[in-house]
Amino acid sequence: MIDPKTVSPLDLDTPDKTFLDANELVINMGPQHPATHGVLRVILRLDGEKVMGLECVIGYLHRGVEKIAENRTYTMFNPYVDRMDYVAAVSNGLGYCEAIEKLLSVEAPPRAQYIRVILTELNRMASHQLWLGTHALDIGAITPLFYTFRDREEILKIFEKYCGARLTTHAFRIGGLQYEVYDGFEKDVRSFVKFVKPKIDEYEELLTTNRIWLERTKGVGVISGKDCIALGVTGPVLRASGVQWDLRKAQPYANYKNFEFDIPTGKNGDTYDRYLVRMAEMRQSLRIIEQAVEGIPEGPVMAKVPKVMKPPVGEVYHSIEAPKGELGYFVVSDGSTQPYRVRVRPPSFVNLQALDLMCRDQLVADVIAVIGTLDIVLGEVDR
Amino acid sequence: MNAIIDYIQSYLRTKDVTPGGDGNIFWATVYILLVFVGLSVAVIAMNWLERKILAHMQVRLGPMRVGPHGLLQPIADAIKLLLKEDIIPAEADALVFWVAPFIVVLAAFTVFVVVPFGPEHAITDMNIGILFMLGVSSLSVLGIVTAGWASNSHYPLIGALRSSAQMVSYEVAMGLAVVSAIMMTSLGEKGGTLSMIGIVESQYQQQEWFLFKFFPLGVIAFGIFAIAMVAETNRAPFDLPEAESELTAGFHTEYSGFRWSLFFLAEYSAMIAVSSIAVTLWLGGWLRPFPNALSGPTWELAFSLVPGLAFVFLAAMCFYNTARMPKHPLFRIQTMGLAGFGALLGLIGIVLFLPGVRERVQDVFWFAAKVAAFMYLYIWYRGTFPRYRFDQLMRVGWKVLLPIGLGLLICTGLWVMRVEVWHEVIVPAWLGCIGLLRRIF
Amino acid sequence: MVRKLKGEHGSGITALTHLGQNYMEVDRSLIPDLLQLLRDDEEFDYCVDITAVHYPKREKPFDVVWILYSFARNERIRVKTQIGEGEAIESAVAIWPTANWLEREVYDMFGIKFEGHPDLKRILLPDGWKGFPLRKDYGILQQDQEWVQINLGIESGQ
Amino acid sequence: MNSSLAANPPVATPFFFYLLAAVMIVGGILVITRKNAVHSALALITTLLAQAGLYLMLYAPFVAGVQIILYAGGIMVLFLFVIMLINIERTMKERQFNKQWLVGIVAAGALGGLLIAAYTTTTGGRTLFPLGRQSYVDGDNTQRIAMLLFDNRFGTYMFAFEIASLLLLVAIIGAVVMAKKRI
Repeated sequence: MIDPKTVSPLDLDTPDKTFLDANELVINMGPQHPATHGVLRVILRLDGEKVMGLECVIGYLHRGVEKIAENRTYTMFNPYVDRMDYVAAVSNGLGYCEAIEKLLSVEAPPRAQYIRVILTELNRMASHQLWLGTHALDIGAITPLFYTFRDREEILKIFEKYCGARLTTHAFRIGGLQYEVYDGFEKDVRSFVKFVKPKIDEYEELLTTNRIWLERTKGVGVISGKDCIALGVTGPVLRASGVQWDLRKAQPYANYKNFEFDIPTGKNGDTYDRYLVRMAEMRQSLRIIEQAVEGIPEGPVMAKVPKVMKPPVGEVYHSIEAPKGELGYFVVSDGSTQPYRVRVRPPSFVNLQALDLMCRDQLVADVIAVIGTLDIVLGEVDR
Repeated sequence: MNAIIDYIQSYLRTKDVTPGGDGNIFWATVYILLVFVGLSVAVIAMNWLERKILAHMQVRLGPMRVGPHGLLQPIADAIKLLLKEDIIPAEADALVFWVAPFIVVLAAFTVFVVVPFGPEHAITDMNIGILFMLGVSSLSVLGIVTAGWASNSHYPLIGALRSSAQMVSYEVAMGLAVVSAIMMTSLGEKGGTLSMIGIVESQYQQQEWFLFKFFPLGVIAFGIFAIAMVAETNRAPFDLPEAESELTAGFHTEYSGFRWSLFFLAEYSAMIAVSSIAVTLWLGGWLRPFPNALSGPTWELAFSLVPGLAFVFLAAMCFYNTARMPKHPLFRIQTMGLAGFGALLGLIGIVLFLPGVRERVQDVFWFAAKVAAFMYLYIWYRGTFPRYRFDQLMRVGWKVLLPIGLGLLICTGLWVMRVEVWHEVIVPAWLGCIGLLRRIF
Repeated sequence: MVRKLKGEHGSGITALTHLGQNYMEVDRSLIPDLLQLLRDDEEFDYCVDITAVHYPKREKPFDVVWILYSFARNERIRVKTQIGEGEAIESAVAIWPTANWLEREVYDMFGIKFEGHPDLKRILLPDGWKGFPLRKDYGILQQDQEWVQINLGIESGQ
Repeated sequence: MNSSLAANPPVATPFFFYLLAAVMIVGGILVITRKNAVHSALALITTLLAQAGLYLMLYAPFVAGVQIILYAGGIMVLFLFVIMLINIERTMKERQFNKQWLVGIVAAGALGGLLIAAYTTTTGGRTLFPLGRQSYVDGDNTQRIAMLLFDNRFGTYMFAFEIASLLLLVAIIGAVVMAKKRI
């Protein structure tokens, strides 16, 4: 860490190393920087423009979510998880609710499961759209941002109509859903799917074959599948490196086993492949939504759970495939109304660890592209 | 007193006063004022148009609140910028910090001294016109470098270094393209010339825009220039010095208020300046379309009516939008403003129809229309392209544009020397060169 | 699998299942070898998470938990061990590089030291912070007043 | 400005000459007296631009244009580049290179004397720089330069010209070799 206060005053006796025979330059990027997606601070060691190594300084957004959990009841903590990955709040809620349901040994009714899947996949879509817009903006294409935000707005409208909130939705409850869906929910979702399909082609038209986009993303931030596994990197980043692994298929939760979809993978593990994988994932999400909206069964949306939840003593680890990777909850219960310990396994936090490896020997401008392609949300990194 | 008035009247009546001619100080002064005012208006209009066009490309509306369809937005911005506190950072080198924006603006405006808006519409005509333009526009680098250095801050410094490296590199390719166009002038009646007016006249005499001359050499030269000029002016996709996601705002990060607006002014007038060079060298400058093929009084009349028609069309669009404004008391002033603006445009259009005016103005109109097309291209690039990385930018400049430019220069030279036998040789050889280059890079 | 491991290591391992999830409670002394073994022989090549739980009333107050996953077997397992206050435990960075930040976070929140960790320092909290917030004796409103006053120039962060 | 002296009597020549000359001298003095290297460079740019103005007054617009492009626009940018990479605060605190001021004054005085002598002395009725020989060939300044360089009738400067460009090439390669440790 470099603290500006500790920089020594001008020393005239030692030779000046800032010119010609300079080997290394240490620069500080962030925490207030337009391309760090929040308050990430990266300390770069440079040789000219080449990155020799970097160190992430995180924690600027630390709110002690895990500590809060120990001081709230199971139900009270539910809205807090939305504030971690705030662009994919629904996924966070799904993971938490399912973890507690497992601890309580209850299962949400099928109708609730279907609606959960629809909302979660819509949220994955929204998260990927936000990623695409900001990532393209970092690389200098300003227009996709507005296209994606226009279409994301439609998703947020559906969320708003369903639960009254757009971003931090608190959509799910332990044991199912609090509310039945509003009239016309299916119609809204169907028309959204119809609306957004050509829009994805539109994004691709702007970027996929754009020469500059290719030059900026191909071969940038390469990471192999082996390195991904060793570093615990999950989600689209892992899949773009050629590992066909998706928790929705590998260890199906909710009722994902009822739906047909593919796991898109890449080959080279570079920024371009990650872009393609996420674009394909958006299409797969639409496929799941289409199937789910056709098959919503009738029935209750809430399982029988006690008003005051006291799960039996024990512990459980439950993870889901969030838009950014494996989102896990490790919950320890001591039989009281409050969780004894909640550990969140945040995908962004673990994925961010790979930044150093991915940026080695790349140029400074690539660091920005790689931060963008990792798709981190600082709320989740710092919790 | 009477003598002076007589002198001025006789001066005004002289027909043979041409730009750069003897004793043309009066008209030069008039044109300096006209160009200065026109350029400021153009920059203001460009500001509004860029925001509007970009917004519509990006499914937004852009400025809508200040005046009808945001027409007064640039004026509001200008007032805001002038009233804003002008901050000079404590650690900055105050003198250099103060001087830098003036260097940039001075360079950007001085270029227009030799821009020919018409055969008689120019401040002056120099026999080294194009050289003067390239030279003076290269001086704006100095302002940018000193601005970045004087801010005494990291991002501006990196932005300034990037900017100057980029401008110096692309100037080379730009120069090569320009030289190939100058070579083409030697086939005109007067022989080779560096004068901006002479270059356009040469295109008229050769009955061909240099864009289509020696196909495909003219197109290639124009292509090189069109790429290099975007890099010269630090615009997307070569806007690395101002790369917002990397360097916040590049060399003018620390500037605010009036001084910042000078950079803004300079950037846009530099864009107009390089577009004028491109228009003059390859697109026939002030020449209307088909000046040779479609000549004769009927065609002359038809083409001279176009400027007026264009303004009337704009006025009609204004009235159409006036009719579409919401019928609500809150919008009354806006609606009236839009109608008034339409009326103003229509009035200009009608004035342009007048016989005395239309002949004099049509040159300027065609020149401005061609430049406007370039301005639209600039905005279009910004809406569609991501940004190049610095090494890629340098590679494009030095390894692609420069070799192509050199080859182009040789080919043009040979062609101009009337080595007609080579006609069958040069084109295949040239295409082969391009193929080879593409293979290598 | 567990039986095989048990055969090799004796009574240090207790295999358990709760709610369909396998975990084993392991003696502190077996830790680095067992983790190495799990990765090399049992193909648990993906370390999902490393965390800890604080039980202040116990003699050895900390549970350190490794959550592992095997791509080949599509299987999860949790390894738990108990360590005492002030005790250090071997780092798993050499086994799974991902352990780097995860262990730093455990150190940050619980004060458990990992031996052999390349750069064990606070990750989420500021470097000079005193106290380990996820311990049960750390109140939810508690903060390092001194740090806040010196570094933020305010009386209190609350 | 495209005809000869006689057809185009100069406008206010003495005034502009003294103005530009004064700017040059002041600029030159500033170059060597400023401690801040960037200020020196800016003063040097002013000097070079004033010099370009003097060329224009001599009806040598081409030389003036080249002066602006090459010196003011090209070389000075490189100067500024290098200056920026050096730690300015450091150079401001260092002593200036003025230990040899005595020798400097003597050399400058001798050079000045030589120049004055060269312009005033006549040998055999001929001055070293005779007046009235501006024009070897017809045509404007640009063409004249080209003719002088390439036409054999006027004694070719071609060889000297090429030698100069070769020297520059050598200098460029040398700079690359010196600056770059690994290529």
